Order: sequence, then C-alpha cells, then structure tokens
Amino acid sequence: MIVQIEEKDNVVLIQVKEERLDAHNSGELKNQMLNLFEEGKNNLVVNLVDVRFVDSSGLGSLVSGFKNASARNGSLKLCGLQPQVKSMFELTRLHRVFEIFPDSEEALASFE
Amino acid sequence: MIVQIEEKDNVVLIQVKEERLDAHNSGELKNQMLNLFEEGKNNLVVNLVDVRFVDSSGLGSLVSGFKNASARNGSLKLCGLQPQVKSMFELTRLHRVFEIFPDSEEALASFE
Amino acid sequence: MTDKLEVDIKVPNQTRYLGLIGKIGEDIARTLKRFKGDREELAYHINLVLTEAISNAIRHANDDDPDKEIHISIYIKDQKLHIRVYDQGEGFDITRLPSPELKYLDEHGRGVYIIRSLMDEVTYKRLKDGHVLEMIKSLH
Amino acid sequence: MTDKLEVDIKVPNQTRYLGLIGKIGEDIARTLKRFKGDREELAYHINLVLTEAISNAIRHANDDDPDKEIHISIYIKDQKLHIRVYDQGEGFDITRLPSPELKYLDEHGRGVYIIRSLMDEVTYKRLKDGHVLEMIKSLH
Ligand SMILES: Nc1ncnc2c1ncn2[C@@H]1O[C@H](COP(=O)(O)OP(=O)(O)O)[C@@H](O)[C@H]1O
Ligand SMILES: Nc1ncnc2c1ncn2[C@@H]1O[C@H](COP(=O)(O)OP(=O)(O)O)[C@@H](O)[C@H]1O
Repeated sequence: MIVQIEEKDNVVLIQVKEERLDAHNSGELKNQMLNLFEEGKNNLVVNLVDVRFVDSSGLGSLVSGFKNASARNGSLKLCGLQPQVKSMFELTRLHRVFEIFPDSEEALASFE
Repeated sequence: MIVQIEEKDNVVLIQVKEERLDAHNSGELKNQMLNLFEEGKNNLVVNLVDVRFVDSSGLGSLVSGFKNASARNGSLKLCGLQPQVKSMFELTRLHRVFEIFPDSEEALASFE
Repeated sequence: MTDKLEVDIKVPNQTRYLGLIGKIGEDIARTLKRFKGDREELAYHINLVLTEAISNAIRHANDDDPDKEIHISIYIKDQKLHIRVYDQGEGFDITRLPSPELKYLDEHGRGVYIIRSLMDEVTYKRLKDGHVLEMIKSLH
Repeated sequence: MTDKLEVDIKVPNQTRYLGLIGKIGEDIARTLKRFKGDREELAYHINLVLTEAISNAIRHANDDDPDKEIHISIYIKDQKLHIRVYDQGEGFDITRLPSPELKYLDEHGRGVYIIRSLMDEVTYKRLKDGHVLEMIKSLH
C-alpha cells in the first residue's frame, strides 16, 4: 500500500495513493494508523481522492482508525471521496459516523 | 461504428470515433469509404486520434481505402496515430505505404 | 440480440488477485447490451460483490491458506447475470447473520449485507467438497 | 511469489465479444508480477493476439455461424503465459502461409504474421472435434 503522510500543525494527513482500498491492502492502512496513534498522533485526516474502489474491509480499516482516534480524544476525518466511494458510505450508513469534507484544506481547517 | 465526416474543399476528413478498429467494425469503415468513392470523393484523410487499438482487419480496411483512392487518382492519408497504433503500422511495414501526419490540419494542408 | 457469455476463473487463495477479478467483472458488466440502467454503477457493484464474496471465501472458508484455490464462475443465462464463488470450507448460515445497523461501529460484518443489498438473488449452498455462493442480477 | 491463474471464456461465434476478451487479456497482462518488460506494451500485444486468433476462428474455422461457440483459455504455467483458442473447423497448415511482405497491398493475410511476431511459441494442432491455436509468451 502506498500512502503519503504529511503533518500540518497537530494533524496528520494520510493520502491513500491506491486505486483500490480492499481486503488486500486495508490491513496495511490500519497498521499505519496504529503506528501514528502509538506516536501520540490522534488527529487524522484520510484523503481518499485517489481511491476509486472501496470494499467492506476498506471501510472497516477506517472504522478502526475512527474508534482508536476517538478513544484517545482525537478524531479521524475523511476527505476527497469519489462518487462511487461515497455511495459505499451511504449504503452502510457510515456517512453518519464520519465527518466528511470535500478536500484536505477544508478537513484541516476544521481542526483549527 | 461511429465516424464523423467533414468536407473541407475537395478533401473528406473521416474521424473514427471508436476506441477499437477491429474485425467487429472495420467492415463498416470500409463501406463508408466505398460510399464516398461512389460519390466521386477520392481524397480522404482518416483521423485515428480516438483509436487506441487496431488489428489486422482494421489495417486491411485502410489498405482497401488506400487502393481505391489511388485507383481513382485520389489519395488516402492518415493522421492522429497513437503510439501503439503507430507500432502496428511499423510491424506490418504499412508505414511505408501510407502518408502519415501528426494531425488533421497538416494532413489537409498537404492536399493544397 | 441476447447476451451470452461464460467466464471461469481459478486463482490461488490469495487476496492479490481481487483487483484483477473485480476488473474482469467490470469489463463484463460494461459489455452487457441488454442492461437498461446505469452501466458504470452496475460495473462498480459487480466488482464489489465479487471482491466481498472472494474475500470471504479466502478468509472464512479457506482459512487464508495460500495453497488452496478459489474458483469463480460468471455467466449470463435467461437475461440474468450469475456469479458463483466456490469455497472449500465448512460453510455458514447466511440467513442468520446479524443486521449491520445494530453494530454500526464494528470493523467487520458488512460484506454479506452489501452483497444482499446490491444483488437480486443470493443463495449459499452445500456441495460435495465445499460450498458455493451464488449471486444473481437481473439485466432487464 | 510466482503468478498462477487460469481463465476460461466461452462466447458465441460473434465478433462483438472481441473487445471484452481483449480487455480481459489486457487486465491479466497488467497483473503479472513477474514480467520485467514494458507491461503496457505486453497488454496491447495480448489484446491483439487474442483478437487476431479469435477473429480467425470465427471467420475461417467456424464460418461466421453465430450459433457456433468460441472457447478461449488463458493460463500461467512455469512462468509462461499460455493462450489457447479452440475452433470447430477443418484446420489449415500454419507453416505454409505466404510471408506478408510479398503482398503488402493485400487487405488480408497479416493476422498470423502478427501473432508469430509477438509471441514466443505458436502452434496449431488437431483435436477430436476441431483445432486449437496455442500462443505462448515467456514472462522472464
Ligand atoms: N464463505 C464463507 N464461509 C464461511 N463463513 C463465511 C463465509 N462468508 C461469510 N462467512 C461468515 O459470515 C460472517 C459475515 O460475513 P461478512 O458480512 O462478509 O462480514 P466479515 O467478512 O467482515 O466478517 C463472517 O464473519 C463469517 O463468519
Ligand atoms: N482457425 C483457422 N481455421 C482455418 N483457417 C485459418 C484459421 N486461421 C487462419 N486460417 C487461414 O490462414 C489464412 C491467413 O490468416 P491471417 O494471417 O490471420 O490472415 P486473414 O485472416 O486476414 O486472411 C486465412 O486466410 C485462412 O485461410
């Protein structure tokens, strides 16, 4: 899994550079996030702008990050959802769980 | 097969609006050209800019048009070849037969 | 002109082929002349249900054993798209899964729900040496 | 990690499925981990030889009869990509085709030449009820 990690103030921006986030690579995303939590970084933005396809285990890895961030008084927010990816959040009602922003600027600004 | 046909002075520009020019649709291109020849239109430019894939029968339809145009003292020229399509002309040595131009402007200008 | 087509795929019991098989499913969906709805949406859904069903077979039935094999069959019959995913496992009761709304912060448990939401008929049946999940989509 | 994969396709004896099968061939070529060369070029070549071989089977062997069937098998074995196209025809002598250079303004006669140029091994064999064209590409 290719991810690009950037820190802005106290927020970590994770851009998933894969066309698919699925049972083949979602475990790696989950681990990347666990590493960040261990380093005390609890405010995350996951940018999915390059992701064209997400399955239930991709959603599961984001739910895992969301729960861990919340448990540490941080938060995990999403941005850059393509229409088909967005429809997956709606189908599973997860759009009610996550804060979802159009792009990373707006997601980062929401932490200020 | 979707083609877009335009007349400029005494030259007919045929733009093939298909991703593939193959055994499934090359017969139609050949017939389109035969119709033009019957109308006395013997100077043709075939623009392949939208074509990503061509097989031997696609090449065959262009050879057919080339021979018919030449037999009528006209000519058939090509333009807009994508790299993979161009490599097909090289593999079959047909790049020595056809006059090939980068774009339709240059192909049309060559008739002046 | 009715569509007719049969594609059979065998791959090792490994998730690295999920993308390829999903893409083949998308290609097939995009080719269907008969389908009246949004063809790009259908392509996404076929990719997705293949991915969900195969991941389940790899993990839950074939215990992530990379030496086992996954068998997928995709075909069109009577204007319906049939997708079958064969596993070599002990099986499960597909009618007795909890609804995912009740546990919406679980990491798991959305796969079969997604398959059921997107396909018209879903059955899971015992075979001689394993099980088959059949998912059917009407094309008219 | 070696690639392992088997895809079997059956379609009616009609050219309208050429694009789909070519695309499946491209998808498979793009997935091959082992191949060291230009993967996009390989994808194009696999698409092309599939198209040429299937068109020949449809026209020359199965006489354009839309009720006949075409069978294609694509698999990886010993680091080689094997493509087989089965026809139900009388066959032909693949070793006795004229070289296409000699007749370069013919409309026809470039298909087998293209297949031979792009693949490492090409054979055409008699079977019980038809023939099979096998085309092999080494992946290392
Ligand atoms: N092919 C299968 N063989 C055995 N059990 C299965 C199979 N598919 C699904 N299951 C069972 O059904 C449960 C729900 O599956 P699913 O909704 O896909 O969610 P998840 O795979 O995330 O747990 C699985 O946890 C597993 O117990
Ligand atoms: N599957 C086949 N069955 C019978 N004859 C074939 C088959 N494939 C090729 N041929 C013969 O070989 C010839 C050359 O084929 P090819 O090089 O593909 O050119 P084309 O198909 O344009 O004629 C064909 O004209 C045909 O006579």
